[in-house]
Formats: sequence, structure tokens, C-alpha cells
Amino acid sequence: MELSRRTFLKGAVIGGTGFSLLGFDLAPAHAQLKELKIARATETRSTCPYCAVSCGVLIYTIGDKAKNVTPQVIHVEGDPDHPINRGTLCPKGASLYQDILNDRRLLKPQVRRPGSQQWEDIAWTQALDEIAQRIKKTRDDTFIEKDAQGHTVNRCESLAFIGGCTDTNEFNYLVVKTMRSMGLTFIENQARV
Amino acid sequence: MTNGWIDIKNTDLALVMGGNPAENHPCGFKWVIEAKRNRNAKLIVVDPRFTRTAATSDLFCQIRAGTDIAFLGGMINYAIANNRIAHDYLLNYTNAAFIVKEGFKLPEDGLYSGFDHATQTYDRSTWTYEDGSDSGGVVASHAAPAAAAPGAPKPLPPLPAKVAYDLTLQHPRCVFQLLKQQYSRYTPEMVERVTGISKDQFLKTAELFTSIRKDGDMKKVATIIYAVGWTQHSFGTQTIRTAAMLQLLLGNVGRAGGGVNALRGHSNIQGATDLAGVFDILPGYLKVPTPADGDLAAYLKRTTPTSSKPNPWDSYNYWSNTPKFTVSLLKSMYGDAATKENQWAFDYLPKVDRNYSWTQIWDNMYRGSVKGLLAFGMNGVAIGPDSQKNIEALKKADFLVVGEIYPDETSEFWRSPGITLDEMKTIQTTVYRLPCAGFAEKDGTMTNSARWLQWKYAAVPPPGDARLDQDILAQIFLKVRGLYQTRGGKFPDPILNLTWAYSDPQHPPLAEVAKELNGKALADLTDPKTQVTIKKGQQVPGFAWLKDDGTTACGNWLYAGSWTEAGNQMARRDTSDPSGLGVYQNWAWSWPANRRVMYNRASCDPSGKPWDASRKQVWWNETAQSWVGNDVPDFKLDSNPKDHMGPFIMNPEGVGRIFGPLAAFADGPFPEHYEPIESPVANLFHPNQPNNPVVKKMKTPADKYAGPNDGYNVICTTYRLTEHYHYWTKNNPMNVQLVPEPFIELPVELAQELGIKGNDKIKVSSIRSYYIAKAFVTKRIKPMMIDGKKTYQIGIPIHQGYRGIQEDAGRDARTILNRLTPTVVDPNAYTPEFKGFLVKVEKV
Amino acid sequence: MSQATLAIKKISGHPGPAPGADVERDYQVAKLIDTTTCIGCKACEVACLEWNGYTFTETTFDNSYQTMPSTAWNYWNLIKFNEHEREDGTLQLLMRKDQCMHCADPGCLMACPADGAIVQYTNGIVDFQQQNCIGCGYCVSGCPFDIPKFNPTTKKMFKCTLCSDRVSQGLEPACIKSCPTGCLHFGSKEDMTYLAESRAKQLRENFGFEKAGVYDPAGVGGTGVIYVLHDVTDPEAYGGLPKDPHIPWVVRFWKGPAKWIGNLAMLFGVLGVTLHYFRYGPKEIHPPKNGDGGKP
Amino acid sequence: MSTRVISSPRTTGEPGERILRYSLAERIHHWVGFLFYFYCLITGLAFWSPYMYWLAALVGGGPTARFWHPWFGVAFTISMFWMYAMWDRDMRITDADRRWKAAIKSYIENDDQNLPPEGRFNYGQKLFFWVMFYGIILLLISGIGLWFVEGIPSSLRWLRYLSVTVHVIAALATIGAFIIHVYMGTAMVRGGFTSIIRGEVSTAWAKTHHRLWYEQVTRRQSAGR
Repeated sequence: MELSRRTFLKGAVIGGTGFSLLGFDLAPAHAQLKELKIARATETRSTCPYCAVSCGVLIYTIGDKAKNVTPQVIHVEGDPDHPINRGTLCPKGASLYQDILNDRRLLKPQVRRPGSQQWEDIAWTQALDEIAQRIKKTRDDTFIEKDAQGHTVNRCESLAFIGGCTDTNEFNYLVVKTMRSMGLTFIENQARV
Repeated sequence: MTNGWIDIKNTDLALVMGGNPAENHPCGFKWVIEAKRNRNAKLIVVDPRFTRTAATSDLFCQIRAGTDIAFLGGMINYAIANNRIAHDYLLNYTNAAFIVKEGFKLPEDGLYSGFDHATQTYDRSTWTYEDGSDSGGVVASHAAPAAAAPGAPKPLPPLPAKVAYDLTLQHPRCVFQLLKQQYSRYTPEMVERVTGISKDQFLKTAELFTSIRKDGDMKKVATIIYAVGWTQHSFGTQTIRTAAMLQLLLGNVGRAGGGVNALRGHSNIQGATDLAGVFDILPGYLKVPTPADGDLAAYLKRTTPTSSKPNPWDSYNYWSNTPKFTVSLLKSMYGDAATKENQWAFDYLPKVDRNYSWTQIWDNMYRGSVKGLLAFGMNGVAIGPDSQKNIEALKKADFLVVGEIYPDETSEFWRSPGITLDEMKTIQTTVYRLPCAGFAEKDGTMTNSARWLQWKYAAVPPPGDARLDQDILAQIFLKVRGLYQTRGGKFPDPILNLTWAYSDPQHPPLAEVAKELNGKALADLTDPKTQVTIKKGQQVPGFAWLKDDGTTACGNWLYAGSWTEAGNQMARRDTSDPSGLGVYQNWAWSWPANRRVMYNRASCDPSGKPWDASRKQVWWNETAQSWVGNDVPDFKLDSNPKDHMGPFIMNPEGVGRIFGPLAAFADGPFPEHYEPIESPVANLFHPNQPNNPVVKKMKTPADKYAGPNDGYNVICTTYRLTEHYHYWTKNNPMNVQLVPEPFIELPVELAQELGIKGNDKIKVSSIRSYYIAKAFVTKRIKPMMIDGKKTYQIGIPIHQGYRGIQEDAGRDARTILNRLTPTVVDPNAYTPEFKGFLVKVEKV
Repeated sequence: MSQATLAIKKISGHPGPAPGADVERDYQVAKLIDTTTCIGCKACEVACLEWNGYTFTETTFDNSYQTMPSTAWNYWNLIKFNEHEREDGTLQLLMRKDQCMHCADPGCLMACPADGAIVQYTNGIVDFQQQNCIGCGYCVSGCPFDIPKFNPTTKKMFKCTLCSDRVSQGLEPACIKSCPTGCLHFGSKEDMTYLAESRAKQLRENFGFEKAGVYDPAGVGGTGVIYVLHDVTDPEAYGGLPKDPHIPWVVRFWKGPAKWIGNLAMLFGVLGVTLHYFRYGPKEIHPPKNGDGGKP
Repeated sequence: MSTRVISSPRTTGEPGERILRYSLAERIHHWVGFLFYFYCLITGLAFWSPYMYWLAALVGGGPTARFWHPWFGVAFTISMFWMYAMWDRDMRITDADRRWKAAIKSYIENDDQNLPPEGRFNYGQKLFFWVMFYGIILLLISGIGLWFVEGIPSSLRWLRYLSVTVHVIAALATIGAFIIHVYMGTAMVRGGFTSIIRGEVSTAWAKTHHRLWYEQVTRRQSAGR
């Protein structure tokens, strides 16, 4: 039977119309309700990426982690066990479903060549190669081993890295490791603004 | 935050100022409501606008943006005048009794002692304590001032080991008297003239806030909650210091329901700061070496403070362990390549001798010296300030790498509104836009504003060809390293020797990085006192185990203890809270050492008994001869209260700093009211010194600053909405439905004056650029009388740009708010002055 | 098909009483809305739309934080913003969550002619059953709070269901779970009333709101959704919350006595003519007597 | 009193002959009108009372009934106006009707002898016409209020209640009139039903029930030849 939003147990009302014409039908009427959409979903505990309250969220995805299913988010709700938000979420946290599943997400690496007026697709390997070469060339061209007073400084002032405040601690540590090892001094993140 | 989110429920009174938690941290603001509901706590809100936080407040004051120091200075003045101070707390836990050295001058004329007009900097050698070693430490009033050496800024003298002090707080040069004298100028009348808050409204607020200390009652606690409303000024750091001094004066720091609580903005801004994603620190807030340091020993000598305290007192001075933390960091970064001989690879670190902060990146790029920019999840163009300058700068750069999940303004600066097709041809910047993974596609930890590190799990794979951010970074680095291995190049050593021993180098598992952050033993170590040994390669249980002889490696000493041999402490989910104070010891892990409320020793009187028995955090257990309690004591466990060790173990003095000596602050030991760079009125305290003297304006043609007579006389402040998140949720259809279009909040009176009705399209322009949006004519911002002159304030949310759902559909003007903001920064934190600049309003 | 069911105690347009209405015991659910701690963050609006998965609507900014002028068929709860100036000149930003009140004596159910389109479960929730709804709009006239909204494409009426699907599974409604400041609360009517009264008392005694009180209008027999208001004597200031909501007497008369009067009238009409026919029989056509147009 | 003369090819006026009472157009309009009205009646009653809701099931279920009821209402209004256009003059209430009305008691008791002669339509029929005519106008106006109830802003909610009341009262009035009309047309006045079906009546029927109309038709008929 076509699953409409809610259907009456046939015995309760429509079928009963005939009898109930005379008001004699005493069987308790029950409304049948919508299936709980998260009933069989996989529940993953995560943290909302937005503000620094760090509300615990439960991300419900289809599939029971079977191999042949790519998890698709069906609902995001607050984590009732999390002592700070206790299941509550703000309007941004409550709409994380649309942040995970969003048709505006960038799906492939793109490059804008000098002077060009639009994006071009580029393969990951080629993009990363070009970036690495540019970084090396820029670093080698402008690396400062000693400053005016002869102190060793070993810094590269022509490259800058910005970002990381909505990314994990581990990513930030890798940033500091990699960028400091290349001698970068221009390293900033949203903590500054 | 000194305390935590849930701890706010223990407060008796909350002052929310320079922040709008109901809109920007709604789920955290529940705890202020919990305090109101369960403890009848009162909520005071002071803000340029009547925000949704003010809607639930018991007392609201509308203040002129940028005059918070005047207001707080007035509160300090009121507290001292009415003796609403925590006397014992002040005496024993702050440097109120310390005597300041001769030669220090209060800024009656707007300048402290030692200001050099040419370099716009202070010679801060006079901002120190009187040396009390020769005269038994009590009173020494005649020590000769150190001869001011001419010429080059000589390194600052160290703080005296034994400080002169006067427990009666009567000495004219003791910190308390100087404090009293400094804020005696901040009378209620002056507060009214500067901030626009009427005298009786200010007195009512001051009375309510300091009422917790009415006739010395130490039971009650008040908390101060703030956010970027305080930070984003050219005197932001000093504003927050005033609040800290006020809380020290009232004895609220370290207590459940007290403290100075900064509501950090982004989900992992605290973690990114702890891990030094900024130019001037290394992970764990270690200082970055300068060229003058020469070698590791000199660097450690400069950055390792020595204790400076009255003789009979004791100071843990925990930063004395800096060498252990630094060497452990270098061992973690460079592994075996860091040997005792090459000073643990000290020279691999770049040396910093000037300001490389946010506005400097764009300034240097504008001048052509920064060639390449990697932007991972940070929208530089939309952030600004003076976004047009950032766009001009990017046009000059060689290449830009943007790692994002949505199309953003920075990656498309080359076709931002106003750039014609043929102008695009002239822009030679190569832009790589790499699709990254969203929050639900990554595991790892994020540190919240209450310093809790919480592990999260990946729920869905990245869509399309998007890759995890750490994988992208690893792959770029490994390619660079590969190039250096094959072709060599300038000083390749740090790149080649960087430790990268992950099970899958191209896809570094974050669990392994987290373990690296916690740190491990590189040799068998035994703790002499407890005879506990940990084997080589085992995780260190805490930062007390870190050594400076290269036998331990630790990515961030603050995070030592987060992933121990007992497993991932950050993934713990035990919801028990036996004390009921919202400590939740076994939920996730908070730094340092899982301590939830910082400085909690100060929650007890000098004898070690809690001020308020109903909110017991930690206390001195005489029998066990140790500090015990519901929270990890932020103290030396076995330090008997009789030794009078100060609760602020990170300060050399061991006590709270009401007076910020020597290099603590660039613009003065005490906060002084200075007008924002673009201010409609003169500085009423010292007209000839209107602005913060050490703040430097930028010099490129794109940097313009307006005065009141340039035709800009409306004060503008920028803010965030609860429905949107920075420049991110303009891609989210649900949030766009809640707030579909940009708008500008302006008072009804100003709207009538300009003939503007609700929903009219209006144009707000500063001397730098313009912004177009709909008018939101509201009663929630009232006109103010500043020094007798009627002044208007307007507020503009920051959330729109030129790429987003509504923007792409052409339903708004696609202008960026931060084109308006001035390029001038706070001298200590380098945060741009996004709030309190001048604009003019006109109909489109 | 879901096994989740909720017992019914009232059915719209149903000949005779709801069958087995008093067979099962159940507690009355209630939603408490404490407008004094509402921060107007709209988490409830988002949570509701997220859980029920309804489409987004095109909204435009209209000189307010309010998302749209009133609730819609696919936007069941909406926070009404009101910049209310008090007598002493101070400003109040009143924010009230507007949605179905789940009345104990629902006007919509009384007005609805369709059998089984509107039901009231034994736990007090009033719910629209879309497959029985005929889209006539009577419930719009019946509702004192102007809540039911019409979907022109499916020709059905929609309103907040107090998440009957979640409640039937033992979960709390989505909006209540999401509310950051706990201004929304869920539980039995007794608990919520107790909570509301104690909160109102606290407001009166400690926070200077002398006229704070609980809004649980008796005009509709008490509601499943109760408010704590700063000033319960002036609910209109909260975005048009009716001062004394009750089922309009026209609807009550129409669905009550007028029904019987009408039915009897029609019955007697038919009976009347039949009796007349028995009494008098049909009219006879008299054969034309010599064509005179005489008397018969 | 000028009644339009309806002639039928077979009318010759001799006794036993048939006289055309209703032209084809009139009959069609009557029955089309009946069809619309009857549908509105059935669905209206279904919405009116739970006990009659099963009627909606007969005509396609609740939603379909609700969908077509207003449209059929509009259609009936149109056909009503058409009937008005046709019978406007015949339906005017004249003094003769008022005299007939005074004697209505004997009409009801079937001693039609002492009734004044009736024109084409007696007062009862005219009353029925006007009740239906004004009834349907009220039904239409109040019906629009019910049909687009969301169009009426909640500030004008009394308009919603008014349209409910007016609709109910007008409906009951038309139903009452309809019952009597059907009864009279089928049971009481033999030949009435066939007159509206086939359009013709016997001369005796015409003389008995509508003497004035009869005379008028035959007179014209003879004058016309």
C-alpha cells in the first residue's frame, strides 16, 4: 500500500464508518504514526564545527556500516549525554545536516591560471606537484639565513599560511611542524582576528 | 576561559560585556540562564546594542563602542571608593602590596613614563617593582632609579628577586595606591561623558555588580563573560586586563562561578592557539626565538622567568620549566636530528624580530614581498580589515592555495565585484582551490573555549574528490621534501629532518599525531619521589615528566596527559559530576592536567579553607598534608598554606598582576582609556593624547583613517548573528532561510533624520569603502549624548560576501562588510579594530 | 509500516463518540515555553524543519529578526519578535515561539467536518491526519490562535504535531530537545504547570516582574502548550497572543445546537411533506366542464 | 400582465390536446440547475453533519467533494442567473399572487376551487424561485469566505464567522424550499414532473392549475392563426 504520511488503521475509522453511523463501534481507535526515521540509522558522535561551546552532536547516517553502502546523513541532533549542551543545539548546529549534505560543496581541485577568467579542473597530483614546486622555488629564492646584524635567522618571509581554527588540533600541529620547518614566519589563524 | 561553560551555573552575578553569548554561544549561554533560574543570579549586559542577550538581562546599559576601559575604570573606582573589595584575597593573591620602583609615572597626560615619540614605543624599564632585598623588604623609598641608557633599546632588567612590599597598602608607590590614583580620574560624571551611559544608570550597575562584596562578604561570586567585543579594538588587551583587575579586586578569579571568561569564537580557535598557529609563539605558548638570542641557552635564559616575590612568600613560577618544554618540543619536531650538539636543532627554528601578524601578511603582500599564500579554512578577503586592500594584495601575489569546502571570497578575489573582464587578464596570480573535508568527515580533537579537548569520529566520507585537510598538507609537504631530497636547495635540513614517522605518511592518522602531541619517553625515566618508572617509547602521563635533556619528546606540553598509556583521555564520555559544580572530571580531557577551573587554589582563604563552603572546589587537607578536592588543584599539591605560595603559579610573582610589570604589556602596566583610531570626540581624559600611543597606522595608499571632520560622524560596530556563522552558513539553505539578506541596524531617530524607513536599501561608507544593504530601523539602539553631543551608533552583521546562495542568485548587493574596517591593530594581540570606527549613512 | 500508534480520544467529524476513547490511561503531555528565558535563537524553528524534512521557503528580510510574518504549512513554529517599550521607557525584546497550542478542547477538531482528519490522542496531542483531511479550511475558522495553514498544492492543512511520531516512540519533540537555554521544556501537564508556576513566582519575587504569570487559557479548556510571560495581563504584546482565546461562539453554535436544529428541520421537512401527502393526497385535475373558466 | 406565449407545433387548444408549458431551453436549464444544486446539496450535507459524511464517499470521497462543491456552487449560481434571465418576468409577484397567497390554506388542503385563478406560476412557485435566487447569491458570497478562509486576515476573523453563519442559514433555507418544490412537483401536482420533462401539459391540467396562463395561451393561439 502506498506509504502516505499517516494512515489510519483501516479497522479504526473508515471501515468503522458504516457501523459507527449508529455509533456502536467501541474498538479503541489508534492513529498510526510516521516511522521514526532514525530508527535503524547508524549513530556517530561528533562535535559541532561552529563555535567554541563544542556541542556534542549525533550524526545519523543510513546503512549499518555494511561495505556496499556509502553513509548518507539523514539527521543531526544534539548529543544528550554531552555535559555542556545536553542535547540542545543552536540554529546553526541544528542545521548541520545541510552543511554535511550541500550541493555547493567543492568536489574537485580547480586552478585559475594567470590572466584567465574561469576555473579549470586540475588533477590532484598535478595540483600538488605545482604547489610543491612553487613553494620550493619561492622559498629558495627568498630564504634569509642571516639578518643584517649577522644573526642566523633561517626564515622565509615570502610564504604565508593562514587558517586552522575550525580544524582539528592534530592538523594544526602538522601545520606548525611543516610550516616552521620551511622557515615560515607568516603563520596566522582566526585567533588573531 | 579561566573557568568553564558549565561552571557559569554556579555564579551569583554575571556581567556580559563586549560579547553577545545568547546569539553567538547559545548553548553555552544556557548556563547563565541556569544560574538565573537556580540561584536567582542577576545578569548585567553592557553593549552598544540591545542584543538578544540583553533581552534576558536584569540590567542593560547602552555603551559607546570603544569606551569599555572608561566604564570598567569607573567600576574599579566605585569598588575602591565604597570599599567593595575582597581585602584578604587582594592582599595575599595579587601584587597589590608590591611597591613600584621610583620613576614610574601614571598617565595623567595619557603617557606612562619612558615614552619615545620617535619610535612610538615605551622604554619599560621603569615599570618594575622596587627591589626589597637590602631593607628586609618592608619599605625602601630612596633607591636610585637605574640610569636610563641612551640609544639602542637595551634588554629589560629582570624583575627583582625579592620585591619590596607594604601589607598595610598605605605606601604611596604600592600597587594598590597607584591603582586608586589611576582610576580616581574615572569618576561617574566622566564615565557618563565618555561612554554615554547616564550617571545614575552607571551607579546602579556598579552598585549591583560590586554588591557581591558588600561589607566584605566573601561568599558570593561574580563572573565576567566577554568575547571579541572587547578584543577587536586598538586597546583590546588592556580592556580585558581592566576586567581581570576588577575580578582580582573583587576576589572572583579561581572560584566556581567566577573568573574572566573569554567566549572563543571558532570550534578549535583555542586548540589552534594552544598549538601556535600564530607567528609569535610555539606550541604550548613558548616564545619564538629572536635573532638576538644567538643560541639555545641565551633564548632559554630570556624566556625562562625567575620568580620575583616578597621574601617570606613562595612562588611556584611554573614557567621555570620552559627549558623542559622547549627541548621536548624540538625532540618531537626533529627527533634524532635534534641532538645536544646542535642545541636540539635550535637553528632549525626561524627567528622572529618584527611583527608578522595578520595585517602584516596583507601589508607585505601588498608591497610585493609575500609571494605565496596557503589559506586552509580562512577567508582572508572577507575577514579584512579593509578587504579591498587584501584583494589588491592578492592581485600582486604569485600564487594562492585555498583549501575550502565551499566557494569563498578569497579563492575568487580575481573576479570579485568591480573587476572587469579585461582587468582579470592583468591579474597574474595562479589560484589553486582544493576541495577539503567537512567536520563530519574527519576524526581528531577540537579544544573548546573551556579548554576541553574532545575526540570526535568521522561519520561520512568526503564527497567527490575532496580530501582530508591533513592528507593534503602531508602530501604537499612530502612533495616539497622530495624535491629537496632530489634537487637540494636553501637550508634543507629542517625539512629533511622533520619527524614524519606516521604509519601512512600520505594519510597521517590523527590518533598518531595526538599521541605525538601528548609526548613520550625516549628513555626509561623514573620519578625520584614516587619511584614510578615509564619505559622508553611509552606515553608520558603528564608534563611533570618532561625533561630538558632530550629524553622526552612532547608536541605540546599543555596537552601532556591527553593520550597516556591508559588510552585516549579525550574520548572519555563519563557523565558523572559528584560535586554538582559541573566539573565532569572524566568527560574528555582539559588542559592543563585535566584541570577544569584555573587558579582554583584562590577559591580558598589563605589558610586553605574555601571561601564558600557550598561551592567547594579544592581545599587543604591537613591530615593528608595535600591539596584535595573535586577538581585537579591548580597548585603544588604539597605546598602548605603557611608557606604562602601564590595561587597564580604561572606568574613569576605567583600572584595576580594588578600591576603588569616590564614587558608584560606594550602600552602600560595599567589600562588607560584611549579613543578608537576613528573617534567622533576628543579624549576627555587627555585631549592631547587621544589614541593608544604605541599603535602605529599603516602607510600604504590603501590605508586611510577618518577623523570626525572628514564627514564621517556615525559610530559603526560589526557583529555576528545567531542564525549565521561568519562567512560559512551563507551556503546553508536553512540558515539563509532564517536570515536571507544582509541588513544594517540603525536607530529609529537616525532613520527619521535621514528619511529612511525599514527595508530601504541604504549605503554605509567609511573613508575606505562602502557597504550596501537593507535598513533595519530599530528601537534597540538609542542615540547617545557623548560629552553633550548627540551621537548615533549603527551595527552591521558580517555574514554576507559575494559568493553564497543569495549572492549567487543576485539577491543582495554582494559587498563585503570588512571593506569598511580600518587597518590598525592592538599593540599586544595584533587584533584589528573591527569595532567602533566612523561611517556615514545615506539612502541608495 | 510503523508499529507506533497513539490511542485516540477525540475524532473530528465522527458520528458518535470516538470509539474506545476512555479505554487506555495516558498522561497529558505538555510543552512549557518560558518566554523570559527565550533568546530568540530559532533553534526550535530549525530543529522542527530538520526533523520533519519540509521544503524551504523563499523568505525576505522585513525590518525584523523574525523569519517570516506567520507560520506556514511547511514552517510550523515561528518566533515572533516584538520591540516592546514598557511604561518606564525601558525596552523589552519580547520573543515568543508561536505554534499550535494543542488545546484540551480544540476548536479545529470541533469545526472539522471530515471524519478522522483531526484527532486528539489520549496524551493530549492534537494532530492532523493528512489522508483524511479534505482541505476545507473549517479548522482555520475554529482555531482561536489562527494556526492551521493550507498547502495549496496538496490541498491539505498542516500544523505542529508536537512530534507525535517522536513522542509515540518515547522521544521528546525535536524543538524542545534543541532549545539551548531550556526555555522549552517537555513533560506531563502537571509537572510543566508546576515548573511554570514556580518560575513565575521566582520572576515575581526575585526579578521584579510583578505581573509575571502562566498562560494556560481556560477558554479552550487549558492548552498542551503553556507560556510563562513577563506580563500575563498583556499577552497581546507577545506578537498577538490572544488575551482570552476560546472557540468562537459561532463555531460552537454551528457545530452544536445549529447542527441538530438544521438536521431536525430537514427531517421534519421531509416528514411534513409525506404526512401532507397522506393527509391530502395529490391534487386532482377536474375534467373540464363545458370549458367554462368557472370556479373549480 | 404579458406572458410570453409559448407555442408548440401541436398546440391547437381543443380539449385533450397538449399545451407546451416549458420550452426545451427552459427544461434544460432547469435540469442542469438541478444537477449542480443537487451535487452541492449532497456534498454540503456531507460537510454539514458527521452522520451524513458518508454521502461524500458516494461522490468521490471527501477531498474530491470539497474540491468540486464550490465549483458546482458557482455553476449553479450561473444557471440560476440564466433561469432568472428566462423567467424574470414570469416570476414577478403580482396582486393576483397576493390574493392567491391569502387563500394558500385552501391550496394546501387541495380544495382548489375557491382559489383565484393562477398565472403561469402560482405564488408558491414564485416564492420558491426567489428563495433559491437570493439564497444562492448569499451562498456564493459566504461560500467565497469559506472557500478562501485563509485570505481573510485573522484581524477580520468575524468575517469568517459571518460567512459560516450566512452559508448555513441560506443553505437550510434553500434545502427547505427544495424539499417542498420536489414534493409539489412530483407527488402533489400530477403531471408537473412530466411537464418539466416533456415540456407539455394536458389542457385540463392547464385549466385546473394555471387557468389564466391557459387562457392567455389559447387566446393568442387563436389570434395568431
